[in-house]
Amino acid sequence: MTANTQARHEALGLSREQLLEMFSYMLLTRRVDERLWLLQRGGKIPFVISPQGAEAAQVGAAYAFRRDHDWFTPYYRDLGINLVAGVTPREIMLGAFARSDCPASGGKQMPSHWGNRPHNVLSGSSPVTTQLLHAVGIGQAARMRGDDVVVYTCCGEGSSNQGDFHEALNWAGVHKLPVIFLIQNNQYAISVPLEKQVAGGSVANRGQGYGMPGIEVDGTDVLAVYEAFRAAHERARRGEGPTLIEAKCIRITSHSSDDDQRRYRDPAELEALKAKDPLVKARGYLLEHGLIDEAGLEAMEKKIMAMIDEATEFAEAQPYAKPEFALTHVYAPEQREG
Amino acid sequence: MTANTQARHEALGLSREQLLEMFSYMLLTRRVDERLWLLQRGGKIPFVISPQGAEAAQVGAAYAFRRDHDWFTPYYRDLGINLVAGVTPREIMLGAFARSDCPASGGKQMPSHWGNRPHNVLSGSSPVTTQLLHAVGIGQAARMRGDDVVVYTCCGEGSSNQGDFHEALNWAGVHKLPVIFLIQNNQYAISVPLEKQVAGGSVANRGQGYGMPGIEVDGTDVLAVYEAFRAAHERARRGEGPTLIEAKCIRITSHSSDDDQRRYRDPAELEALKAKDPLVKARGYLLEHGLIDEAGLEAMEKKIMAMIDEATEFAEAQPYAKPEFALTHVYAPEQREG
Amino acid sequence: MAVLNFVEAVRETLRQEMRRDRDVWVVGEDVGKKGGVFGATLGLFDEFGGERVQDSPLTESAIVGVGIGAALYGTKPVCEIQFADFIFPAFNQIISEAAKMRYRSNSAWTVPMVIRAPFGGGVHGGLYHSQSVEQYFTNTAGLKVVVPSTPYDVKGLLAAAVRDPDPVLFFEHKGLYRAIKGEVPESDYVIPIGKADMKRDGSDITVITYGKTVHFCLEAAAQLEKEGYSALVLDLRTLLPLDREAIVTAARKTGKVLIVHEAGKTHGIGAEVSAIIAEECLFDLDAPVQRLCGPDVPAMPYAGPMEKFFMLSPEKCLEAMRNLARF
Amino acid sequence: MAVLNFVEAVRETLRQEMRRDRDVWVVGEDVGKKGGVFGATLGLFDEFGGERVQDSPLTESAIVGVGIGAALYGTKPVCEIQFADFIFPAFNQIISEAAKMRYRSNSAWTVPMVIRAPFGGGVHGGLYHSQSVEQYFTNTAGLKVVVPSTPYDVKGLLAAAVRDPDPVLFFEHKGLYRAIKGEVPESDYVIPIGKADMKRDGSDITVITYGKTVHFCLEAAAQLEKEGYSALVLDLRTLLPLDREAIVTAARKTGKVLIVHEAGKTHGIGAEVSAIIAEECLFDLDAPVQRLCGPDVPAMPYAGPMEKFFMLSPEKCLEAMRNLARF
Ligand SMILES: Cc1ncc(C[n+]2csc(CCOP(=O)(O)OP(=O)(O)O)c2C)c(N)n1
Ligand SMILES: Cc1ncc(C[n+]2csc(CCOP(=O)(O)OP(=O)(O)O)c2C)c(N)n1
Ligand SMILES: [Mg+2]
Ligand SMILES: [Mg+2]
Repeated sequence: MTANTQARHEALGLSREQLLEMFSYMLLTRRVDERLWLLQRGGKIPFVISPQGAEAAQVGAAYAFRRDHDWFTPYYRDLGINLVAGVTPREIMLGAFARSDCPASGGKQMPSHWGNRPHNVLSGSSPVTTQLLHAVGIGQAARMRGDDVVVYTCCGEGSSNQGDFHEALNWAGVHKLPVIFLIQNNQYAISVPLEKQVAGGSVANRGQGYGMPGIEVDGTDVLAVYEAFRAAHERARRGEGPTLIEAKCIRITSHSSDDDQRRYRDPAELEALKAKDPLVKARGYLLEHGLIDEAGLEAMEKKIMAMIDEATEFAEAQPYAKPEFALTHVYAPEQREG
Repeated sequence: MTANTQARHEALGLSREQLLEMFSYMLLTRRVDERLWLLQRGGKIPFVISPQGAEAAQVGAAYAFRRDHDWFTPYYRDLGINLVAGVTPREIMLGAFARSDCPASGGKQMPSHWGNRPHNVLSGSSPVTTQLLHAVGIGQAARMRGDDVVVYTCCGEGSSNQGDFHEALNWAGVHKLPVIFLIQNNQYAISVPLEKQVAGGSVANRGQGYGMPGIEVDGTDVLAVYEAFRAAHERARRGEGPTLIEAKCIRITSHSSDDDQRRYRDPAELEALKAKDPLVKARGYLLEHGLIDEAGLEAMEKKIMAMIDEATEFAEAQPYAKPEFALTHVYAPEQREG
Repeated sequence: MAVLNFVEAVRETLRQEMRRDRDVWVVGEDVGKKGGVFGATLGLFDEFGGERVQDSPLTESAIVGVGIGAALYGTKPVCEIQFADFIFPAFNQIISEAAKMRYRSNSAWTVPMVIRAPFGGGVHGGLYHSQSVEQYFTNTAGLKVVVPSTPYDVKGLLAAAVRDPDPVLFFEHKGLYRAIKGEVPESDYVIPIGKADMKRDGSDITVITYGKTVHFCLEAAAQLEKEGYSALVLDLRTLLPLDREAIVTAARKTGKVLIVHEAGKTHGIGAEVSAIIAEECLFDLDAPVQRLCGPDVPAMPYAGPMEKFFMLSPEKCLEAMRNLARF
Repeated sequence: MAVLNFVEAVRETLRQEMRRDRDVWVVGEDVGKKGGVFGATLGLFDEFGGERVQDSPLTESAIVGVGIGAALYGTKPVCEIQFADFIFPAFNQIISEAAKMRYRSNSAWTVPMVIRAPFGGGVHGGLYHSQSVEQYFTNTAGLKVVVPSTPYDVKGLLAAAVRDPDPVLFFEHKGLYRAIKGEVPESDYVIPIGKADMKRDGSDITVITYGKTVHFCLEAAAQLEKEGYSALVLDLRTLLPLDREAIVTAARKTGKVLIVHEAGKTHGIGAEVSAIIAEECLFDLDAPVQRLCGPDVPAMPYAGPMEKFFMLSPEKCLEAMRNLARF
């Protein structure tokens, strides 16, 4: 079995170092988020929305893209995407504290609305699913310019029922654009369960209606996600067009810090999530295959926690934008005619 | 072959009388439309949008519904649906002439926007595809009331790419509502051909993504359409939910009287349409199976033309609504409190 | 007579209307077991079941479009849009369909539905959980647009909305949900849509407002009184159709008018109110018609200091009122 | 210098801009081989090919949403919405995304795109091919809204729109497309967005308008002159941002103001113009600020007599102008 499973990452062409890096991104994603909850519960920040349970999906996906070359139009849970794309914990914390230097919005937006120009990570809004069309537009423009660019975009399974999903997949399919659509299916849209959201129960199934592969993958298995994305990325670069990937994830936390999922989910259901935790799974794989030992994991934890401590302290110490900054960046500064 | 094909309508449980009635509705649809073009070319009415090439799809579909019991939210080409639902040529002509007595809108709307309360035919707008959601809402309300009602709704293949299509099919699928979605695929959305509209090339294929049958049918074959609709209607009444039916039709005329399709379609392509004319096909079937003879057809033509002449004259002689009627029906008349 | 907060008044009115009429039903995201993200439907799922308190897919165009169909069939849907900011995907259904159905069919087809949505800022919601959207709808005849400011008004106006034969947009300032309490009769009553309410009489200046800023202006008026000026505060309550008569009467009474709203100033509700006054009672005015509104920026920022800068307050209202009184 | 009609001016400007800048491209329904339902892109497909003159699927939210993405990447999409009435499915993309992108990202991300749409009535278009929709967008800071009235202005303003770093909605009155001809320099020029234009000077009354009614008012002004009154006609040209200075100057000049537009009166563009005047130059006025607008009904009816009743005309403008002059 060891030989067999060890073959998995090797068969995917991933070195030990790469796999450890993937894991450390997953862990970083989790630990940053846990810190955000602490800060929220402590009254230091007003809001958190969490990637917990989707770390494997996000890191596995992002790892298939070329940093600072490909483009990302992520959704609010995509902390892991941002980190792999090159956004730093400091930058995340600046956003959480809504500080002036936050590269996403200088405090104008809620946390997790992203935006990082140097890393080609688009600014997001709150109305769900609009970013899928932006991804298609980026793909279209890159194609026109002759650029070899692949675009990541994502939304939840609830959000995939919005009209913009349909229009985006159709357009991308018509033009065979280099866009990969990820649906992080965590079974809930706030309190509304999958069966009240998605007719037929599968988002992946909808892919073939747009003439593109619709692939379902275990979103708690980072290697499975990476594999699917690598194939989709290659397909996109070959000019064969878009792919729809549905990653079956879990939602460990409540929808956000404004929600209490115990109101609509059974204790037993919540308990059962623990067994599916993508971090537990990935950690098990690493240990099982002797890729790291407990001490190595400990060291990794330490490094990550130090980074988060530093980022938190740094960000908290930064100032807010001035109140009147609310009036800025409505239009480009006045230009001369012509 | 005769025995074989004769079996078709009989196997469907259709009597000779019923089949002749279906044909006469197809013929009526064609002849009313031809008259409208004449009136438009003669400067008597400003606008026509045409069902030519879709008569079999429309009559075959409508014939599976229960008149004055089931509900219809048709699209602009659905003259045949309206006629089978019970709307009279007089009423159609009143709409074409935008006369005050037009039951659809009293002249407020362009022709072919429909609306006939006694026959459960909904009023339509011009922005495409919105009516699919109304159909779903009707299905939902009927279900709540415990009414055994099935709803017809329709749009073109181009319009099926609108977000509202996706939201409607998904909602109907989630609740297994008694709605039948017809896509009249005539290969064009004004000038834009199927391959630039529909990724993957098939609307029917999208059905299974919503957990419902997606059925493709020859829309120039009235019996094939009727068969598909009858099955879908039964399915709906059994509580098994919605069906998506894509009828492959042809568009014989330009998109509307404002369009000239010679600008974007080859002469050869236009010439080839003649062989697919649903009326020629149906007429051939009737003659081949000895269900009617030339004299019978002649008599049918005469009767229809007389009806159309009468309707045209009648409608033309009716007055317009008064100019100030433009101010009416904005809100319900003032009510007493409570 | 019970003392309810604003959101409780919404909930109890929905309950009353659903008990009164079997055809009334509620549909929206998370309205079921969760009881809505603000608790506006809490407990209704238990009382009326999942069909009449229906969790919808995450699709606003469908919430409204399905609502329209259901209203056409004869039921009375009360659609909830989770945040007013998310009403735009449903814009086409509201403007092209709900607003025009009666007109285009000469009342053969009508859309008696209610669309409820929480709006407004000051709750750390950032750009997309703080917007005022009423001004996107008020230029569309065929719709009615209601914005209550007190629990008492919520009940009377929401009951009226549910019973109205036309589509009503019912916008609830989320900053009032828990902040404002008031007496609400248990008896069944309605407040007619289209009537403004003088929340305070006065003789020196007239303040015309609606929604949360009604409370700011009342607070400011109380302070201003101590300073020797008397302010009339008119709560518009309905923004479409506007109560022209009440506006003109209130403007004439003092000759000095300040219009206050949280939404951006330019092309906002205040513009029409001002234009009505400029049209009808120009020669009764002793001062230019003033507007105190949100700044003309795309939406409200999230960070505390910028949010505060954006929001109106009793202090900002007082200052503008004082300046006008002294004019 | 060539004499072009209105729609030719649109087309030639698109051609000029596409020749000037390889990143400019056109996308919309039927813009390719067919050349658009009004011919605004006729011939461009042949010159620039199907990628830069791209027939889109029948999906307005995507036309705008894809345009936004393409603009973010650095290209310059000019999106055509076939009729302004069909812009509502794209409303969310316009209001939530295009308008707010620069603001929310502090200009890290910007959306330099143009959305063109034919609007207006009087062409037997019925409810859904006649609407004026400009007032749905003018309360959203972050957008620019332009409505030209002459071929000369079309060229200068459309060129400015294409080169503008922010999203511009460019509304063309379809009733002008073939009805209005004018001299259009072949040279490259732009007219700054945000500047009104005095189309006629005058001293007795001020008429403020835009779009097709500019021509009605000019015709009426010529007639009024014969009757001994001199009318100033100000063409707003840009509705967001409004040219406050030009409005105030024009209002002060005569002290009598009539605002004219085809769109419905209540909560329309004229409301803001009137409010600006009531705010800035109340004491310069000799008459109430008047508005002559379309009726407050959901949309324009189809049948000839009702359509005519709805539409403004030189005669209706003349009557209102004469009444004001005599006030
Ligand atoms: C258009 C729109 N409607 C409603 C909301 C409120 N909302 C935010 S997240 C959410 C649920 C999303 O569920 P899903 O797409 O499954 O993503 P998940 O949060 O589960 O990852 C809702 C309803 C929104 N942001 N945008
Ligand atoms: C939302 C919207 N956008 C654009 C139009 C203009 N328009 C009317 S019909 C049509 C083409 C429709 O094509 P299809 O759906 O294939 O139906 P067909 O006319 O071919 O039957 C277009 C673009 C419209 N009516 N509504
Ligand atoms: Mg989810
Ligand atoms: Mg078609």
